[in-house]
Amino acid sequence: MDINYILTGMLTGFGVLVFAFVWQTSLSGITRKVVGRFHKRYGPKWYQEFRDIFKAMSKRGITHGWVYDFGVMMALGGIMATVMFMPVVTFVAFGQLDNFFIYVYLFAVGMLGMAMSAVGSGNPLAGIGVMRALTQMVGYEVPFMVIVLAIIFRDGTSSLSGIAAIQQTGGILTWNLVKMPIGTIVGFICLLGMLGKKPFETFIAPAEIASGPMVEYGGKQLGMLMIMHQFATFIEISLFINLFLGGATNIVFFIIKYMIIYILASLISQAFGRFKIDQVIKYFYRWPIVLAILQAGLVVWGRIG
Amino acid sequence: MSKEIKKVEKPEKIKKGWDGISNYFRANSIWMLMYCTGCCAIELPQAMTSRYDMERLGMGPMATPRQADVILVTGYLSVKTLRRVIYAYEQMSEPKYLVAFGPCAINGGIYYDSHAVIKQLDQYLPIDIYIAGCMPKPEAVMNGFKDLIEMIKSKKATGWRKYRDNNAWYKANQIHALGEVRIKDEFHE
Amino acid sequence: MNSMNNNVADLVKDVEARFNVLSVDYPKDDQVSFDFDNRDLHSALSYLRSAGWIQLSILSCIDWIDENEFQLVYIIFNWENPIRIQVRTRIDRKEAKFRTITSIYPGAKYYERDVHEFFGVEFEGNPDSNKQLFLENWDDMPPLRKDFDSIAYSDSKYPKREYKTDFSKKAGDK
Amino acid sequence: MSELGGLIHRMPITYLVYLIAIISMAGIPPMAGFISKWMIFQSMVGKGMIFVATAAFFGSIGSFLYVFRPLSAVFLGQLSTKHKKLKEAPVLMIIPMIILSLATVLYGVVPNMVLKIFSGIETSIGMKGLQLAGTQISGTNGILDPTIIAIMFGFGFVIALVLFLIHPKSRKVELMDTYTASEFIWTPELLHYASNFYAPFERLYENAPDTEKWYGALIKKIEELGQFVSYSLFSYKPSTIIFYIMTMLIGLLVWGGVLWI
Repeated sequence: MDINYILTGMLTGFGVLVFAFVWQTSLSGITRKVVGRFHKRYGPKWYQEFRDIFKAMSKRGITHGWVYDFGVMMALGGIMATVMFMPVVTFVAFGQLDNFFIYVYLFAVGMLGMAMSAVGSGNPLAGIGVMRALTQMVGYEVPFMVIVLAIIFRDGTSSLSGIAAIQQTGGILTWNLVKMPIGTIVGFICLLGMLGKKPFETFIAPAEIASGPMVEYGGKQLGMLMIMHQFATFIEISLFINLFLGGATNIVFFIIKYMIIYILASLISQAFGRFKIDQVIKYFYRWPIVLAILQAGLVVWGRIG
Repeated sequence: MSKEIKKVEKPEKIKKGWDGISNYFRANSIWMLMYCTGCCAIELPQAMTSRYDMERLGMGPMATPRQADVILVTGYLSVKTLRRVIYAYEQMSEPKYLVAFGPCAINGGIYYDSHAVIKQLDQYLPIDIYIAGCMPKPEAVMNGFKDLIEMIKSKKATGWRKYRDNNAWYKANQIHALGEVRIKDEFHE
Repeated sequence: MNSMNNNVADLVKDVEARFNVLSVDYPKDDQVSFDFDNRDLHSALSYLRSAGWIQLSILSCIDWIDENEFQLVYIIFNWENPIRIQVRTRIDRKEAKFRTITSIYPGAKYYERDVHEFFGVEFEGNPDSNKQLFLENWDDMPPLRKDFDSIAYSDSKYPKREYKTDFSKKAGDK
Repeated sequence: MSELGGLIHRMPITYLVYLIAIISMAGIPPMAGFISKWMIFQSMVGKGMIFVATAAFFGSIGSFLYVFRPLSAVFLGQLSTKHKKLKEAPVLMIIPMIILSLATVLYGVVPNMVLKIFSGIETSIGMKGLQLAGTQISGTNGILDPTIIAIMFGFGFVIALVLFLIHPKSRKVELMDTYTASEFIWTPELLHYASNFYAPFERLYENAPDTEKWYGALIKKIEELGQFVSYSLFSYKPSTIIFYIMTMLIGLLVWGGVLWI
């Protein structure tokens, strides 16, 4: 645990952070344009997301006390730490230390920070929004973790870059997409749940609970939470790529895979209305869990895939 | 009309530097508060959907005043709605803008003689831009938003500074017309 | 449609047989209106309610200022028989008092409160008939009375700046 | 729990201690709970025990849910007027709380201090000890370095703090000035969301068979049995008590084999 190992790790982590922010924000701008074309209209400029974020940061917001600000900083800090661990192509902050469970539970620090500061703002709508986000998290987390259990059991290593490396050995045939198709489907459904895209958007429902936890945010807190949302999306999608699509040998493949997955998720969300929170839970506890356990059974006992 | 509180006509000098850059961002990404107060609000969906597409200008609807930049007073304002508009306006984060649709905000429009409709919104809230038309068509609405963007870029959209500097004057007018802004009665305890 | 007409006809005969109806009127083909005296309005209403007109659609009030009277109009509605009945009565305008009908139509509680707020009619027996309902912080006489001058109220309460430039002139000539 | 609310403004230290406790209980990285959870998950995933793992994953996220509910119902949200004059817990109670939460944080960041003792115990009784290298713990299929995680979390927090400080200061607004669709609400209790917090969950299994009534009936049966026994056997005359003691003694002696030899 010597110092320059940590410092180089931090530097690469910071590089991943900047890449994640720039790439994900511009991609979500492009996706807003694609969705615009979906509605037969032009849609904003591709750098509109940047302008939104910097505009929000430049405004003078309000604060409801120290827990309101501390929670936002804890949320952004936790999510940034998770992004810094993320292996992007060959840049990995800490070689074998990027354990899968770090992503899930360091992500939970971000969620806890945001939940704490949202409810700390004293607005009941935020409380309801946070409750919905947590119930949905229980919904999509369990099947996803069972599928990852299957992958880790088969590959013998829970380090994300290790899993990606194993999938890259034999070109496309060794991708988990090919070896475990059911697992990838369940992973994609849980990815939609994680992203909070349209069918599973109950916790930021603008019509019912006035954008849920984000009710009381304005000014720089809102800007920081928008940055956090971009980082969270980056984590979830690159997690999906590393687990199921075999990571990426060079940056171009990574970008192409990332784009396909994100735009596919956005277009699927355009075709759906918003589920009620009861439907979300019932949905996640019916098919995804059954398929996940089936897939895990195949891998662990049946040794297939 | 409260005579003794003088209205400060010339707002203090706006500091340079950060404001220049942030004005570019503020101009190109205006979030509109989803609070349709009067009848002109029916023109907004047309401005949002495919033919006129407000999102091209970087504008989009936002659910709460905390997140919104511009509040649209669309059409006539009854006394009770004015209380709620003032409360929402004060909850917005600065810098905030206010756009008034139609003649009703200028001189009460066709409801000039009603006991419940205020005549001139300018007495109670600082207005940055008026959009003409008794229910302005979507072209007029888009033109108005374009002008608002120009005003923000050239630092002329300083309604919120006027409200902050002459708060006493505005408050006095509000109390004169509304009795009290925050109601506490059988339905609001 | 003819079943409608004789249906209305025997309804009118039936009501006229029971109560002394001051006048009958047919504002629309499916509506009939009866004018009653103050005293037997309640019995008429309770009879009609038992006859099937179970829903009080609205209670409104008309201000006949020159005859110095208020006219209360109860519109009741029947789910089976599509005839709407207006039951009208006139009360004095000076001390406008009338007995409440919440015992017959409980829903009338808020209508009476509304009529009180906008016309100033007192309804004995309705505990909160004098409470304020829609108008917040109202400090003047009931606004829908004919002798209420709304322009004067509006000018006094909601100030309006006089515009210096005269917009009627053309833009060109100064 | 639903009468409380907003106690963070009166008891901030208790709030911080509770926050550290629930982070550790939910097994979230900077705290000690995460280390034990990580090790359990490592071994569980290594052996591929699917059903136990599903229950464990559900349990871990579920624990995050049910520890968050008291946090939001009791400490956050609106402070009702009758709690305005509450004071912080007495100093004597705060000191142990702080010591324990500092211990949680310390063992979350540098767990090897205590894990060395455990692996020593394991090797002493012949089990394979934990592989500890410096600050790293290596489980069956992965290596965890909690110190680096804590450092990175601190690094992220510092970046967020810098972002927070360089931008314009935000205006302090008291708690009741929240977005209520611009309606005027005066009583804090109306704005506090605490009762039946996870309603969707309860609705999920509301028409499942109600086991409470069944257990209630069972308990009543046991009580009746108890009363029956005490009524029939224990009549409080001294003679019957002496009689029972004698029979018990004889029984013991017979069972002990003393009497009949």
